[in-house]
Amino acid sequence: MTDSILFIMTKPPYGFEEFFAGARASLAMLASGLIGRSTLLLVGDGTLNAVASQDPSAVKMPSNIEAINDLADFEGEVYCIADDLKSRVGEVQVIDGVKMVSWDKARELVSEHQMITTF
Amino acid sequence: MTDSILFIMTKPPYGFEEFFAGARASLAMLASGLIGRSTLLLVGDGTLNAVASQDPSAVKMPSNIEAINDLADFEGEVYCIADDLKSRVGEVQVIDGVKMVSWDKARELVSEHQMITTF
Amino acid sequence: MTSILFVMLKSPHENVNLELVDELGKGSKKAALLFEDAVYYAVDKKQGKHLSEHVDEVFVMADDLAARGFKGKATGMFKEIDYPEAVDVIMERYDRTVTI
Amino acid sequence: MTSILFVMLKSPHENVNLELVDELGKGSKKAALLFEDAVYYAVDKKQGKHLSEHVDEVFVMADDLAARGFKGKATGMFKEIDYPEAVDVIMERYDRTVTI
Amino acid sequence: MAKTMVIHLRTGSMMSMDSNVAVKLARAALEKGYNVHMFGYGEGITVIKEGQDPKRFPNVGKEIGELAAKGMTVVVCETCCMARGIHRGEEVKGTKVGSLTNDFSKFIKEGDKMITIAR
Amino acid sequence: MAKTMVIHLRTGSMMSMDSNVAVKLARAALEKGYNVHMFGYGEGITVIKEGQDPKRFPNVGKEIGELAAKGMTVVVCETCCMARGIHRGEEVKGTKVGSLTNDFSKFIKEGDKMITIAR
Repeated sequence: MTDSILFIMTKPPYGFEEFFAGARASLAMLASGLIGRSTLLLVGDGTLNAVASQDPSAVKMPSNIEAINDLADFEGEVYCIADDLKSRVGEVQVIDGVKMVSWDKARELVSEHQMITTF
Repeated sequence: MTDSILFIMTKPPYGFEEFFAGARASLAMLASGLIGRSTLLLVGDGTLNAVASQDPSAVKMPSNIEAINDLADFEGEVYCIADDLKSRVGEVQVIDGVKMVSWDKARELVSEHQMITTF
Repeated sequence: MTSILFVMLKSPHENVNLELVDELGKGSKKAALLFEDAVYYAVDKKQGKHLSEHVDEVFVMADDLAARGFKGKATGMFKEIDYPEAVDVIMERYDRTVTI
Repeated sequence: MTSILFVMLKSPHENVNLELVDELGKGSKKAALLFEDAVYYAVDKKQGKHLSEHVDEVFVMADDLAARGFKGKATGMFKEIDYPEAVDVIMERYDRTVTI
Repeated sequence: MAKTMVIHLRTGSMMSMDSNVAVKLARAALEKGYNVHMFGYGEGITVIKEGQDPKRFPNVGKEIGELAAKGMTVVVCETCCMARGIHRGEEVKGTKVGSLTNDFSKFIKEGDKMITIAR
Repeated sequence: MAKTMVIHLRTGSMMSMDSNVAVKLARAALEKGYNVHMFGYGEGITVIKEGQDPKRFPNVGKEIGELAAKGMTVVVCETCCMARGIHRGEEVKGTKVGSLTNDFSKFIKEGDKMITIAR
């Protein structure tokens, strides 16, 4: 019996459908009413999904910003490893609702969730 | 009009079908009678396909050794970057017919072939 | 304390998420379970050393290692196992699996 | 002398074949053409520096850069282009394309 | 009560050996008496396509059908199927085209451990 | 005579944005007056599957059909199709299920430049 799941998001936006697919899966967990907590953790290239200035209309892809906003409607949490984003693209503005965190917080999230999956 | 093609093989054996697929494509070039020279160059993880002791029956995959032997029947050449293999698994015996070469030879191959593709 | 089993499928040269082992595993009991091209960690001295410095034990699928030509060559911390044992490792011995 | 256009589609952190640029391109006129996640080379200082040290020019697909939030941010050797220009680069300006 | 293994598969049947790993894990878990739920998402949905006929590679579709007959529950995402032009009625017997909200969330809820097979 | 671009596509229609890059390159090349030959191999064969209906992502099958109508030659590998359970008759109108030996080798022969789109 599992009541909580952590989605570790490792893929950058718009080259793959992975981020969108993972965010949708996390939303489905919350929408189902069966899983109490479903959380995203952005790591590595996955942190690039937090960049506020993204514009998926340029390549006609569905928006990862909207996917994150949809999660907020169901009280889904979204965390992002601050150092991984900074080491890639420096200081940039991030999407509202994404919490920038350190690996200490990531380790807490791993302990707090019963299952972990990777996208 | 193209008469020669170089296949750069980058993927390790048996995790992906890529090596087998690339070797088959190279064989098809020679078998077609349309392309005079079709050559394999193993680089990076692709060099691991040259290991003589491989045993694909353990995972029920078609044999990359046979795929290389089939090429020899059509006078297809197979080259492998010696340093890349050694840096991964040390000194190992390699399949008969695979020529161990340096990057100097690889650069020659690039000049000698009109088209280059990657597997 | 949460124990973590890191599941790895990619070649040492292809895997870009080793940081997860280093960082998420800190302070936990942790192991790696190697499938497919990840079994090369068992025979690649440099990459194998890196991995073994970050985990407490490493399980290597014997069939994948044999297919690649290195049957019985896993040494030290690297232990060759079959599928029934892999199931046991996943289901009974660790609290979480994290595929990287 | 053969000129080479290296075609790149993967993120700087995901690409394991940069060695091909370093080695195959030695002594040649060479460029990189960046699609999809490879456009991050244009805005990732460390990875971008590495690439620009190995090629003579770099073309970056403008739509992919814009999608990722960095429209107009390519600087220095990195030149934003559209698809018609990419076709021109592939068909007319270089002898060989090598996808890595 | 027997524990439940959830296999979250996101690699296509021929993309790599991932789907074979999923099959081998599922078989071993069933034989040890565990319940096994497999959810195919993204490219992973292709494993349930009927009529797969890979000449020299393992036939994943056939093996999945056999495991379903032995008690494994197999569901794949319908949206992902439609995106790829695979329609309800084209699935291997014993498998189901379903959804994230109705099926995957239930698998997670009932699951004791999950293993994610993806690249 | 117009030069010929060969697009060697080995990524599936939904695996990543690769197939969209292939489509955009093909369209731009056709509009500039080049001949374009596209060969789908491995996962790349999935782009010609009829009935693709990705709700929010670009519809690659439809776009390939449109480009075929504008003069692009599109052939995919039959062995790869059979392996995935896709059969002759399921291809988008204007595209062809063919072979390495008869079609890809001819594309290479006729081609001036080739671009490989693969991961």
